[in-house]
Amino acid sequence: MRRLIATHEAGLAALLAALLVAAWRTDPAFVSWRVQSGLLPQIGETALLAVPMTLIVITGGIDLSVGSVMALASVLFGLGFRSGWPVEACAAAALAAGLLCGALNGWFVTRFRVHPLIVTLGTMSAFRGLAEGVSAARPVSGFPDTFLRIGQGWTAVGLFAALTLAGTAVLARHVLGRRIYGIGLGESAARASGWNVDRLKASLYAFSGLMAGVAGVLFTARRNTAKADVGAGIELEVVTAVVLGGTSIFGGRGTLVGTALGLAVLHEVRQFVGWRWSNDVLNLVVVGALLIGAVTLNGVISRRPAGSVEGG
Amino acid sequence: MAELLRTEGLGRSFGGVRALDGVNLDIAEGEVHALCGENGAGKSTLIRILCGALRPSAGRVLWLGAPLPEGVHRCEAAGIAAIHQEPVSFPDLDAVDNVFLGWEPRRGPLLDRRAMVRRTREALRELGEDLPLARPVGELPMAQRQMVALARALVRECRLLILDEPTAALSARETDALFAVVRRMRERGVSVLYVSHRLDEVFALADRITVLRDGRKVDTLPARETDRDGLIRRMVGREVPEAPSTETAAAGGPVLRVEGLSLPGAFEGVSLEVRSGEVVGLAGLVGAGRTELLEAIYGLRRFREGKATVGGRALRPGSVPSSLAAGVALVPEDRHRQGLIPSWPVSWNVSMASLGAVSRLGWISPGAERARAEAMARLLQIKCAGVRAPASSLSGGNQQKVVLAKGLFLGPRLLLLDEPTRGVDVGAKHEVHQLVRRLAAEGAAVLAASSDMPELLALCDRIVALRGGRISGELRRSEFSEPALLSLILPEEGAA
Amino acid sequence: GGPQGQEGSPNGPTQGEKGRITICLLPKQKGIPYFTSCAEGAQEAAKELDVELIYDGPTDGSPEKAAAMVEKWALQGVDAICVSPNDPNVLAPAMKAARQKGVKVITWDADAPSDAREVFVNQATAEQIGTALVDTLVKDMGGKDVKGEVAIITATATAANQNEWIVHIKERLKAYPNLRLGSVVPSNEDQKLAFQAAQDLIKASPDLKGILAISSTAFPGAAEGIKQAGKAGQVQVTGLSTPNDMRAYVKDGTVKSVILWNTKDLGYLTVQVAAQLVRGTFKGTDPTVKAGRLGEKRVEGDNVLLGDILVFTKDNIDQFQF
Amino acid sequence: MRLRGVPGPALVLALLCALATAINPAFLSPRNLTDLMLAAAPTLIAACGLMLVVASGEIDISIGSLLGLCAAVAGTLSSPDRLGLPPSLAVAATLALGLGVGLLNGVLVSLVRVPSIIVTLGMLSVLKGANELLMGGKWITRLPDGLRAWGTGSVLGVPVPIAACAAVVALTWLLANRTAWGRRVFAVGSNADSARLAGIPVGRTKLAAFGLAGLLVALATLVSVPRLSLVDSGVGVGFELLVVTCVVVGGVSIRGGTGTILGVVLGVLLLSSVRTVLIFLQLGESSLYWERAIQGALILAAVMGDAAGRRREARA
Ligand SMILES: Nc1ncnc2c1ncn2[C@@H]1O[C@H](COP(=O)(O)OP(=O)(O)OP(=O)(O)O)[C@@H](O)[C@H]1O
Ligand SMILES: Nc1ncnc2c1ncn2[C@@H]1O[C@H](COP(=O)(O)OP(=O)(O)OP(=O)(O)O)[C@@H](O)[C@H]1O
Ligand SMILES: [Mg+2]
Ligand SMILES: [Mg+2]
Repeated sequence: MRRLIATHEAGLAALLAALLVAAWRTDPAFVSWRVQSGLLPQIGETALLAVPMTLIVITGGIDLSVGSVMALASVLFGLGFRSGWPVEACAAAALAAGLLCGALNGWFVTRFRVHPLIVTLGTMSAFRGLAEGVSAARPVSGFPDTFLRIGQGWTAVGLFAALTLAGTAVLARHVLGRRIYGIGLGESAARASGWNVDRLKASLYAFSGLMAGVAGVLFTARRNTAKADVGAGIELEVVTAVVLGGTSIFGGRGTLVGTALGLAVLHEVRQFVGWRWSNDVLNLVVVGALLIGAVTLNGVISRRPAGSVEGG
Repeated sequence: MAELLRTEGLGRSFGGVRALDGVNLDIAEGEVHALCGENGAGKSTLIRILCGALRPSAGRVLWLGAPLPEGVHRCEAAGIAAIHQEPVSFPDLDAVDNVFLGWEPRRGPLLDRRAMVRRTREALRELGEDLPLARPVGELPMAQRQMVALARALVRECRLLILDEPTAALSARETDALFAVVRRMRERGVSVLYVSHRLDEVFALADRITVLRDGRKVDTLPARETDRDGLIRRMVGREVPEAPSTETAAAGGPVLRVEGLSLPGAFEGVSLEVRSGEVVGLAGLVGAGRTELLEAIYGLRRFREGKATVGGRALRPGSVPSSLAAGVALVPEDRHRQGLIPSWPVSWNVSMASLGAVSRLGWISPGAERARAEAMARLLQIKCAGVRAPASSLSGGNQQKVVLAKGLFLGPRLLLLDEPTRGVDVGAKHEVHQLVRRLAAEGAAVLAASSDMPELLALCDRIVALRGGRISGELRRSEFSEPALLSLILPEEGAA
Repeated sequence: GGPQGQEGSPNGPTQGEKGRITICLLPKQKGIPYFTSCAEGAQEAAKELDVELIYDGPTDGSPEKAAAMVEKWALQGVDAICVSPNDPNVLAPAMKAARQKGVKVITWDADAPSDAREVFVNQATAEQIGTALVDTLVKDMGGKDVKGEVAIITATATAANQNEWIVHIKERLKAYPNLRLGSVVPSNEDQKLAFQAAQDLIKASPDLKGILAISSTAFPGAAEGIKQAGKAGQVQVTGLSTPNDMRAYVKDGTVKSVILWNTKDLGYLTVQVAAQLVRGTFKGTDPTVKAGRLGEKRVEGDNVLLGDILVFTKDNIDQFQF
Repeated sequence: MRLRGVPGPALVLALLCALATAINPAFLSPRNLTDLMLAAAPTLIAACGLMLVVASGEIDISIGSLLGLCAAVAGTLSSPDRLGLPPSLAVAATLALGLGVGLLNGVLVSLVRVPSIIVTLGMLSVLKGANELLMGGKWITRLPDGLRAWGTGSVLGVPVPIAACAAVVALTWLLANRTAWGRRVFAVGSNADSARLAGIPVGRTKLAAFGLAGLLVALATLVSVPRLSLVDSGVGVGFELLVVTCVVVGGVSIRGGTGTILGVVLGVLLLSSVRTVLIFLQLGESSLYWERAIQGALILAAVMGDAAGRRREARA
């Protein structure tokens, strides 16, 4: 099992390398530090959200509400700013809101035992609607430069790197990691082993909400605007990166290193297609085909033994 | 008698493991042929080949003299019906669908639903079972699910019925009904291939017995020509003492005290006590509420009324952590859902319930984990390709031992056992019993539910019987006898 | 395809021949006829001026993706970027950054803060549009004296442009005290929802006399809704759309007027202005700009003015093919 | 358990309708009810197909883009401004396209063994790209009458979309409950390993479910898009989320194995009447900003109500 995961990650790394070499052959400017570092912040929020999403997907769940939580956090930040709060207070309010939304997801999932896909499909509408409602869909901007600077640079990417390192250690060696995998593979067995499954799951959703709050604030800083349509559709992008990184959508399998590679491949492919062909339509096709292709190839290479449970 | 089926040099390996090796077997028309062997001997593998679910890597199967067609469907059409060790079961579908899926009777393009219901009801009646046909079978207790699976084989016109440990989840009454059915089928000329670790069943039913050991056939012999000891000798290759000579340790202070515990729909006003050093059995028919009582004590279910204390600490209803903290461990009934994570290594499974013992500040030490798992595997004689092999690659009985190891790992104060030796072979069963006794001798309290009456009688110091969710009586060791126990667990009118 | 400019061609902009300038034209949303017809005009100008034109934008109208494209073009070192910002606040930082890299940045179709661009190629202000919408609807409904309710079907609740128009629509409605603004319903850029919303609005309020369908998907949807409800002539609808997309409804009488400007000319003018800014033949401060076949165009402050808002009716619609 | 997905949505739907009728009696007018059904018909047709896919333990989220592509193909083939082929040909091509894409999804899922959420997530994006390329930045503004009849015509006095929807619902019920294949779909979703042991061809069963789902999306296109005369490239965006939401609110277990047509019908009716109800409540301008919040709250209420009810039932 271990070996299969490693195969997937090695495959992704090879794909990434091949891609960069091909890009360098056609247009060396693209692989230059100047361009790459200029483009990197664009994947920041997605990367940040991919960390909790990986953990949640490993437990067999999913959180589709992250984009909407981002919007709500962003809007609350903006409203606070408009009513004259200091930036720190606005940020605290936004993060608290994110945490609260995540906790609410966790509560619904564990208290009612409803599948997270359904819960977060509902809260995806509800949170975004809340953001639209409280802001009356009006954007707020004109934030101080000191705040905007947080968003321009590397905050999100740096935070992602730190979380990935810590998370990888936890998944590999810590009791929490063991439990995250175990819940994804057999929730009943996990419960019967005395694990507090509900508390761990609820914490992961809360963590996801918190990160969505952080992403909402960072996005607000990067784009100098707080509004209710922030993060629309980002949940699909995050899920794409996570499954591209080899995390099993049925739970129980996946790593954060894989997710990081998945994010890198997604980002570079998209940027390179945009760079070379300037065609957003082409990007749709390429990214979709990449997702199917990479996972298909992985499936063919690491063919599961016939008769094994497919999950679902 | 004419020959129905014969295998020639049948072999099958999984990776490096030789599960079957050059097995020659023949089954005659209208005989009950028993297949015996230790856990992992290759019985289930042989059966899966015979019903087309698995391809042999060597040898061939002849059906009425011609090669057996490939695929489950064709084998079924040829007249082979099988109940697997993990029986075919669609938990979300009702009993009728479960019985007929895969070979549904039709009227035109549509299902003949009326015929399906009628024939399901008939088959279940023949098995002496009356269960709600419209309920999803996942909501039924294990034993009833097993009966549905049996019905699935019965309603079919088959010439060979294969039963892989059909009674492992059944209690006395269902077992009797099943035997009656098997005998009736034999009279009709149907052959039966029967796998069981309960040797008394084998002698009660079988005409001939084939013994497998380590994937090879040891012998095929008429049941009349051997006895229990002879059979065991062939299976194990050594002598196994009859019943464990349990020297009842002096019971200490009470560990578990349950007062007036109730869970509506499962059990009512249950009060009992288990002392340190004592092994208490929990007897009852299917649905008597044994599993639910154990799960309630463990915290998997929230009891409504009453009180349960372990070592003086009151257990919080519905809280596993609170029970764990009090030193309770459970070996659950449904090993695939609750007991194991099949794709995980044996070592990870063994340490699942006690990660604290192999970690510091939450960081797991792989070395310590493996070492302790290896010690457990040796202790319980778990047959596996090392503790890093996934649990799913073990035979059914060995998987059960892994579940036991998991429960024993921490040395609990109170050990709750639910069908502890389901699918475990005689030799290993003896080991398990001794282990449980040793644990008790070291001061633990044990509460064990089992449908295997001889097991309860051999293992326990005291047996509490449940009938319809209420305690119907209690037997001390001096009062132990099968009739006495039966009269406590069977419905009152039937006990006469 | 022809009007799409250089998009899809394997010649990346950085491979452009030396001396030939590269202009990027960013619509709010790629793939909708309004911007496609702008791009046709832009392509015409690009050919005349021998510049390389890149026409690309987000297919879903997301301003974040648009900002990412501006950032990318700035890194590629193109000569000029013409932006139609779907959300000026989101695009402004990227546009400013591009200007700092020496790229000429102008806005067209919709404006951004003045420090984010050199000039704005202005077809009409939000106020002009809001006023024209209300005035035209009132005229179509039968004049000032008509009493009743007016509803709005907009794009999405968060659409920046539409929200600004709604402010001016409300402002202008004050001039007609007999009219009351009823519901404002989003159509989420889905024609079917606009269709359904129009029908629901008609049934829910017997007093409804007019609908302003202020997005290019909402307008035909609402028109079809009115038509199928059998209310053509009783409930009026107007909005902004290209003549091609609304011709059928204008001809069958469901819609009396369609409001727009000449989109081809808008694209043409934008590329003219951008190219001349790069070549230095036009400074943002000049009072006029020579714009090829359009002749001299007035510059007011830093706004290059296209001209008047057009109202297409049964009588004139066939003169416009875009 | 049997009534999973029915009580919650039914209750919320009844409350909504009562509220709308109390404030504005026109809500219950036959005309409005017909319009409601017309609006719900395409969603319900697609939801029937998706229900079977989900019951088989898989998911299909490519249906939004598939709807868009089907619309583009039907329009491109039949519009007098484009190819101008006979409408019947366009109809056949559209149905073939839907079936083909569905089968392609099915092959990737059941033969190549890629998880369906990934296949269809990728397909969502690929088909959307294909749609944009086919449309070429311009909309199709004229559809021939032969095609429009699918949306606006009627058979025996019943509008075509409603008739088609009723037929699909009835057939799906029959298929799901009274045919061997239908029961096998549920069996495969309930326990794929057991299904293999029972000799059920798991892959082929799923493949057929995907094919049927694709075909029904094409049918949904045919009865929805020609109701309007214009095909734009935004057709179908977000449709997949709507249909998935309807199906899960209607109690079809996302893990496979369970689901009832009645629940799905109620889920679709609930989700597709929310907007209309909000408009009838005449909340004025503010409803614009709160609409989505109310929708989300209603979805949660329906699902949680259902879950709470199920727990109470399980306890009893
Ligand atoms: N899918 C598999 N992969 C690897 N090894 C397997 C697999 N299935 C069976 N085996 C191995 O084959 C051997 C025989 O297993 P089998 O299940 O036939 O035993 P059994 O006689 O039925 O035992 P039990 O009484 O415990 O059910 C065991 O050693 C088991 O580990
Ligand atoms: N006749 C019956 N019909 C339907 N459900 C039943 C019936 N009897 C019991 N049940 C339910 O089946 C479940 C199983 O009961 P439980 O497992 O506690 O019994 P048990 O005594 O442990 O039997 P076993 O362990 O032998 O299966 C309970 O939820 C009970 O409500
Ligand atoms: Mg076996
Ligand atoms: Mg039990």
